[in-house]
Amino acid sequence: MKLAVNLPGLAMKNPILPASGCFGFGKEYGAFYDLNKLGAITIKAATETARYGNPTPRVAETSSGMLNAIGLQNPGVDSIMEEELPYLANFETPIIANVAGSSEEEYAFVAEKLSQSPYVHALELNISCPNVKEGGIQFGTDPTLAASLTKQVKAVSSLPVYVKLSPNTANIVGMAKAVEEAGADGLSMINTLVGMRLDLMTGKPILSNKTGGLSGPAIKPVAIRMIHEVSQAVNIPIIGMGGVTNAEDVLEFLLAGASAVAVGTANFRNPFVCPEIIEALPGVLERYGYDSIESCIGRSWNHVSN
Amino acid sequence: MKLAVNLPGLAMKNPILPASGCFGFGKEYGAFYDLNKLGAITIKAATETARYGNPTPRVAETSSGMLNAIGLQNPGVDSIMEEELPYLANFETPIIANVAGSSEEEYAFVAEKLSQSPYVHALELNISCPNVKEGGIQFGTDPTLAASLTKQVKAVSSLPVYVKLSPNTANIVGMAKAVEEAGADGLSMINTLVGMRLDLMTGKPILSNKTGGLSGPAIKPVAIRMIHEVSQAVNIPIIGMGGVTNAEDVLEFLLAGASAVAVGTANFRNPFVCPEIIEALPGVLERYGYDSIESCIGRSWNHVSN
Amino acid sequence: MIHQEAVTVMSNKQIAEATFEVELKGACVEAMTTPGQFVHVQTGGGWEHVLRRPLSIANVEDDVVSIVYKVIGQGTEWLTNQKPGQMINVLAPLGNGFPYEAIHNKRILLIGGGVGVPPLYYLGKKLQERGNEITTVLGFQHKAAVFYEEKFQSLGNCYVATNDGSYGTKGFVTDITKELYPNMDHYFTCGPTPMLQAVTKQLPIPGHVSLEERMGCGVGACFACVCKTTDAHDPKGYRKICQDGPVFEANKVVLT
Amino acid sequence: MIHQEAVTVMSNKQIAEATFEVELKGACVEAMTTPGQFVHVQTGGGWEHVLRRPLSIANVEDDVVSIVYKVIGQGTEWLTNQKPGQMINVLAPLGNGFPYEAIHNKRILLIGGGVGVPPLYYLGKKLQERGNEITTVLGFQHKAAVFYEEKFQSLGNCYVATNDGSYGTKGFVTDITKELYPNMDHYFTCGPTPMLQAVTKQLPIPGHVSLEERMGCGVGACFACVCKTTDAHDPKGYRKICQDGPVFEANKVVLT
Ligand SMILES: Cc1cc2nc3c(=O)[nH]c(=O)nc-3n(C[C@H](O)[C@H](O)[C@H](O)COP(=O)(O)OP(=O)(O)OC[C@H]3O[C@@H](n4cnc5c(N)ncnc54)[C@H](O)[C@@H]3O)c2cc1C
Ligand SMILES: Cc1cc2nc3c(=O)[nH]c(=O)nc-3n(C[C@H](O)[C@H](O)[C@H](O)COP(=O)(O)OP(=O)(O)OC[C@H]3O[C@@H](n4cnc5c(N)ncnc54)[C@H](O)[C@@H]3O)c2cc1C
Ligand SMILES: Cc1cc2nc3c(=O)[nH]c(=O)nc-3n(C[C@H](O)[C@H](O)[C@H](O)COP(=O)(O)O)c2cc1C
Ligand SMILES: Cc1cc2nc3c(=O)[nH]c(=O)nc-3n(C[C@H](O)[C@H](O)[C@H](O)COP(=O)(O)O)c2cc1C
Ligand code: FES
Ligand code: FES
Repeated sequence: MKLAVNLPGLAMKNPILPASGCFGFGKEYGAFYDLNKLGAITIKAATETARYGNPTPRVAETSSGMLNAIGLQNPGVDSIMEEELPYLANFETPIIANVAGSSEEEYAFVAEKLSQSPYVHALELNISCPNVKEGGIQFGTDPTLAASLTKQVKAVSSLPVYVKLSPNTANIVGMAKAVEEAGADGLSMINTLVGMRLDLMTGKPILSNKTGGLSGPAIKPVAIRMIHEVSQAVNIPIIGMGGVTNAEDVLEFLLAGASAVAVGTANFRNPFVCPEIIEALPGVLERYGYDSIESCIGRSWNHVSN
Repeated sequence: MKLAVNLPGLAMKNPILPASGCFGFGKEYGAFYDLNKLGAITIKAATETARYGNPTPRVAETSSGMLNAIGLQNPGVDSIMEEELPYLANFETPIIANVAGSSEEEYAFVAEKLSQSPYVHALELNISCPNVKEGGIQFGTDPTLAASLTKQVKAVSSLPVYVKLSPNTANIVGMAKAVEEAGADGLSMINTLVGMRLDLMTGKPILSNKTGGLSGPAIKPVAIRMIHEVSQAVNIPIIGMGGVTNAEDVLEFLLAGASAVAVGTANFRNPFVCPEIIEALPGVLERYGYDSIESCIGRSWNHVSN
Repeated sequence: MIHQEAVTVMSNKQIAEATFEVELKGACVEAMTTPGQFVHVQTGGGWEHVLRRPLSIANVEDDVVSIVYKVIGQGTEWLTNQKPGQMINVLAPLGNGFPYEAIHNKRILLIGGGVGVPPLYYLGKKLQERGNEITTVLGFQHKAAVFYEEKFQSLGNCYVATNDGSYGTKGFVTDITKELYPNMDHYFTCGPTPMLQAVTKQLPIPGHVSLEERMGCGVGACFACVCKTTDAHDPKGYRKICQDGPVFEANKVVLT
Repeated sequence: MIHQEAVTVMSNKQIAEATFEVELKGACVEAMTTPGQFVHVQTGGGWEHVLRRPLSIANVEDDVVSIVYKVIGQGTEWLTNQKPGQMINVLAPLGNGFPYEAIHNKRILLIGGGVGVPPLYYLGKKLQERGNEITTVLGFQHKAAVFYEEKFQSLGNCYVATNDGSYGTKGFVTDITKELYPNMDHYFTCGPTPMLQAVTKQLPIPGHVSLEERMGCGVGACFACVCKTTDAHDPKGYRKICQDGPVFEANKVVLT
């Protein structure tokens, strides 16, 4: 079974990659298994300078999901390039660097820097982080802002740019087309839905940031719907994500129209989830009558007589 | 423990009511328990004439949730008034009639008719049904359309009007304020998120309508977040809903800012869920130190030093 | 009267490929007098599975009901792990069931396919008690999937067809029923929709079909499970499979 | 080396109000040589609970680890239903643990509050083996919540405080430690944050605190569980409780 897929900048030996923010800079899960097994690795968001993020508590569990409000904690782009990326250079797995910021200038600054790293193969523009006061999601819910930001980043970056879309919108297709038009090489979707949980003891939100991003199996139907719609409307590939826990879920994302599939929250429950999915994938594809990744992509709407 | 709450048009002996579309016109669950136990009853959406709805399959399960695309099947407003409402007149429980349509005129027609029924105590404007081609959600994602519709309906209806909001929007507060300004007496929130599930065997969506509305515990954090935000921004009461399964969930909705709490999907897993919640509620309120429903409402942001 | 009850697993064993038979004991079994009715089974702990699973009554002996289920997805997978002594929450009995009470001394053809087979066994027993002559035709994909053949043989003649010919006649149930039906008065059938379509098309004698559809409530409140009626003058134009069915007179509802 | 393993429940019994002790047997227990480390426990079937629950190692005997847990929400509720013979998936051992190896022949004060008590027992055992003199002060809400008092008495003197005075001294652990600390060389404490704040403020002697925070991954990848360092010149300014902790030198991290 041929598992390889080729996306702009990413020659992936299989379509599975960890999602940004759920895999640190690789070291921790590298202690569990050989990171060469992965199709690619998305690292944690980088900003211009170090950020501490939000006060704790930063996570809360919900039914089949979780909320997080990490708030883009990271050591800053320079430190990431010096301290974190060299470890990942030990593997042949392509690296996607997640780019965040509070302003167009900050995004552009970080993107330009990361483009210069020999270890980074593609950028992922995080315009959908719901957990920071400035930037993040405001770019992700306004197509004009998103398109302008994409253009700016494309102008300064030599690497393919994937724009990571927010599901907190009434018109995901409009957003996707706007960033495609602005030059995006691919899309990542979906980021988290904005949610909240209250602590019944105190009556207040559990997260100190009050709201957080909802991820995990709870949001999978929203992700599948959005990818199904967007993949029919754009001509750039999609890295799909949102609630993936097993190889059957991966097939569902491929059928919906994703070309590669990222796993986030599931790493926390099962640190081996990515290699286990990769191992199970050929059998699952076979069981449902597919002989390659390509043959699945977009089958829910493509080449299928309805 | 005083469980009673008073909302426009609704003198409720407790804050618990079934959500529209999940309780038919009451008869089926009336076979399980005495409907007088309920704080109110929301009946299934009514349209001008009978509708068959979407082809089956109409439901699919997801992690801690389900998708539905019933498509507003109903016998039409006249038949509802003649055949269904008289049964409910046997109970002292106030009735909320859910109003749907494909055009402003249809909404107004149905609302005007239902206002004339002696058995109906309030209207719920369903501007958020994701499962019909025309009307429904398009009114629910455009504040101008929603406000205009609310005004029209208020003009022809003598009953309090609750507008049911869709969570498929980037700006729920804007929507809430628009309909409040247009004269809404209350809000119901949230309706379902748009989602999809694919059948791995066929590669196609399980639902014949392709997309469906996501309900159940999976969406509770989204509901809590939206109610928390909206209840601080408007001065009309909120009937909260989305994933409620027990009395603790009810308390969480009250703390978020809801004045009454509706139960939808949970009825399917446990037909006695409403009376069981009502019975458990005083104990749960007491355990967390509350001595009435009123004392909980909006406590997550009100009267709490942060 | 519909009951919600935590019933006790008495046994739960595999009887064919991916097919299990579970025996459940509880007070609500007393009400399960009508074959063709179903049990709406809560699966999973917590609320991860918000929907119940509809499964037919395959047999009743005293206060124990048997259910035969095929492992399809998460819910039936969970069921396989329930051991004797554990409790399962059921809502039952649901639906109308087969109208067998008034049928006496007739020649009856039972036609079942796959997991449509189980409810026909309880029906066959009830019909036999009423002096009817029972002939059964069962269709399965292949030999490993066959179950309950001997049980039906104890009621009368039983023919089996498998798609690949690995057991019994190669082909479909209709390859067998085409020879049998001229000597029959009435048929009852349950199975996959294509089979029901073929059967109802083939057989000119009176019959009843039992339908399947994805369900929400199971009790008639959510309108998830409707099917259209064939009669253009029917005032409603539809029926709820969970409440008005799952059994309908053949050719009165549209099979899709 | 962190292991993921399905370990076997040996026993699981209530030892105080809403408080249970579970014994788990598995190969990974061999690696649990450091008190203060924790076990990240998968709860629930399926994926309804996407997060594991961090629970401290309370004791190790051969290849059996004991964990004492208080029933708080869904996960710990689920744990109470796991019977001997059932398997539980754990990720362990996690965190740094208490630095006990180099401590010999000292006068040690252990201060535990509520479910912060368990890890101190395993620590006390290890410290006693190294010739240290152990004094323990435990704080609980009221009498019904008290556990492990005799276990600590077997290590040395053990004092108990309850908030309402229903057992031992009425008040807080600090009401007891204020008398004891002048004769102590080092303290180790684990419990609710207000207690840790009071203890670290009160005691001028060297000490270590074990912190709690809501966790995601438990292994340092998600940044859910950070705390700030007190040293303004610390290059990072923060520590991850799951990976760099949960044990820190007293006054080196900000308690919030
Ligand atoms: C009236 C009736 C009687 C039935 N009797 C039997 C029986 O006796 N034995 C048996 O093996 N099967 C029977 N079925 C089919 C059975 O309900 C499904 O196979 C089962 O629900 C699948 O559940 P799952 O959790 O394993 O599958 P999943 O795919 O994980 O289920 C997800 C959801 O889809 C629903 N679903 C999936 N497939 C079907 C289906 N074919 N029909 C209805 N709902 C489905 C489930 O109920 C659940 O809500 C019957 C169905 C109906 C409507
Ligand atoms: C390093 C460490 C060691 C711990 N050791 C013990 C111990 O030995 N015994 C014990 O009883 N408790 C201990 N706790 C607290 C324990 O983790 C929580 O009480 C438990 O996770 C609650 O889970 P639940 O499912 O019952 O509650 P729920 O509220 O349903 O849990 C929902 C989510 O919140 C998290 N959560 C809730 N309360 C806490 C809390 N106080 N701390 C961290 N996460 C929380 C859960 O882990 C879960 O992710 C420890 C916590 C940490 C961080
Ligand atoms: C703890 C946590 C941290 C995250 N951090 C980031 C981030 O830094 N940048 C980003 O683009 N997405 C981030 N995400 C979103 C994920 O990459 C992913 O889009 C989302 O969680 C949905 O996938 P999942 O359901 O598999 O987790 C984060 C998610 C979680 C749970
Ligand atoms: C099967 C089904 C049918 C529904 N039909 C309607 C409807 O007719 N009108 C409406 O306003 N909402 C309808 N809803 C939405 C519910 O009233 C409710 O807003 C939503 O399901 C969230 O609540 P829950 O998670 O408790 O189900 C329907 C929901 C379901 C599951
Ligand atoms: S399943 Fe709800 S009406 Fe049939
Ligand atoms: S819990 Fe993930 S970094 Fe500590």
